[in-house]
Amino acid sequence: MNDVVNLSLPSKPEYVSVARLTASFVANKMGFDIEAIEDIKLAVGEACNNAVLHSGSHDTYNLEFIRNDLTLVIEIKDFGAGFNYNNYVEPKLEEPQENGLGLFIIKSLMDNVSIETGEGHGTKIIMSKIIE
Amino acid sequence: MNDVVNLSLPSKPEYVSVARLTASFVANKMGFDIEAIEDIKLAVGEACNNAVLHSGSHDTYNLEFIRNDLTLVIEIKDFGAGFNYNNYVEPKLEEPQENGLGLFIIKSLMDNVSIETGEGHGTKIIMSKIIE
Amino acid sequence: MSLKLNSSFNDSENCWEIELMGEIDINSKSVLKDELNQLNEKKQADFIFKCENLEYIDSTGLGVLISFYKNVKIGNHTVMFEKLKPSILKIFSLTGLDKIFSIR
Amino acid sequence: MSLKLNSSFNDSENCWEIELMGEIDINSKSVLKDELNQLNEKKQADFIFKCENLEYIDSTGLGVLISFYKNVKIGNHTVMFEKLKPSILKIFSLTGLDKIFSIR
Ligand SMILES: Nc1ncnc2c1ncn2[C@@H]1O[C@H](COP(=O)(O)OP(=O)(O)O)[C@@H](O)[C@H]1O
Ligand SMILES: Nc1ncnc2c1ncn2[C@@H]1O[C@H](COP(=O)(O)OP(=O)(O)O)[C@@H](O)[C@H]1O
Repeated sequence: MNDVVNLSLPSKPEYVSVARLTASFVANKMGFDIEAIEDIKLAVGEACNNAVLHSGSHDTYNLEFIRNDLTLVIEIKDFGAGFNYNNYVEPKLEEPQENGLGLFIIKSLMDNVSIETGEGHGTKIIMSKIIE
Repeated sequence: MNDVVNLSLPSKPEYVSVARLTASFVANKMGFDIEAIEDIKLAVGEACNNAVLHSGSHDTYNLEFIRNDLTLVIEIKDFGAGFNYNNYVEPKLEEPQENGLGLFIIKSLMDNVSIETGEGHGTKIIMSKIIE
Repeated sequence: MSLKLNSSFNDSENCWEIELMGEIDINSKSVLKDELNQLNEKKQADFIFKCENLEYIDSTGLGVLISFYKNVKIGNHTVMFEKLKPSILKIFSLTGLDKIFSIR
Repeated sequence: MSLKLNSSFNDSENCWEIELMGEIDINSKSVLKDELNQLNEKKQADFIFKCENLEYIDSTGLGVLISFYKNVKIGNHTVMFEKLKPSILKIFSLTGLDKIFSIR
């Protein structure tokens, strides 16, 4: 059976590091190398930042870490405003902007990323990484 | 409103340290001093050990950290065998035994401890500590 | 772990030297932002960031650096990063920041 | 953080010296148990635990030490702990272990 760690955090900046610590721990136990652990930590951090900054919900959000033989699947789910993903545009890296790097970083660092969101329906981002 | 952190962990020894890390983090953010943080960490560790070793459940158990102004309340709940708390006897410290120190340590280190358990009904231990 | 900063003005090189230690994230970024704005108001000059003990930076931290860079650029000064850890260098490259900042 | 052990036999003092580093908990206690049993089989002697870098021990770890103590006591040897951190000394006192072990 898969090991599952569930975490629910207040939608506040100061708790995001609990999510990162948990992500590092699980990734480390699974045997990911240091580079991959850093990737996972950052991707989780970015998804949590979005839940805290953009969801518009001041309550809590959830993380689920599913340990699956060679794959780590992580779901981050908030219950906030959601957004229209069709309007999402990738950042132009030649013209650095203060914002808009989060989802790009997540997609670049993880092997598989999917996003379920809709205005008023909250956002769920599912990301996974495979041990090489 | 109170900040609440929820954590659900596989009933396996290797994940207990995630609970301890989370406990340390929350206690530290609340402003407990180093000695109190160590106390809380150990009390949480002992309660998790019991959930893993004695509950007889091989699935998961839950932790809830409730941050309450000057009081940290922590609930650790498993869905296992439970036990008859009326039969519980405190350890005799003059004759050290390999077992039986866990609940004694928890009660010694925390300000308030209550246990809800019954054979076949799982165990919930609620402990709290107040910032001095 | 949170962020620690050590700032000093290097007179001989005429630049600000800032040691970054710990994590720059959604929670600590405003500490960095405030410090940089204060230093830049005190004296406009080049900036050198010493990153040997910088463990983590996320997009909110990069955002602070980018907007600061735009400020400093107006005065025609440079922003330099020293001794970035591999994991952080990777994020600088990924996001194109290695093109706008000097890195050594 | 997990547990690291460094064991060596001190010929001049005729005792085992074991450096304990990290955390002795439900997950790492069997590492300690196996090591102690092996050393004791190799050569019965006094035991000195160097605890400067021991960060954490829980009741399952204390249980290992107590049952080991009973083994060693049979051969009339002593078990000594050096440089315990305050938080760990506190647990030793709380559970009465400071009465059965030598602590310095
Ligand atoms: N969890 C979320 N809830 C609501 N909107 C979101 C969420 N995550 C992302 N978004 C939307 O997608 C945009 C792009 O996100 P991202 O790439 O992470 O960059 P940034 O967070 O810097 O804006 C955000 O500005 C926001 O409008
Ligand atoms: N979560 C639990 N589920 C079932 N039984 C428990 C639980 N916690 C404690 N117990 C019972 O209470 C006893 C005393 O627990 P404790 O004081 O922690 O010492 P130890 O765990 O070393 O036996 C245990 O041996 C067990 O029988």
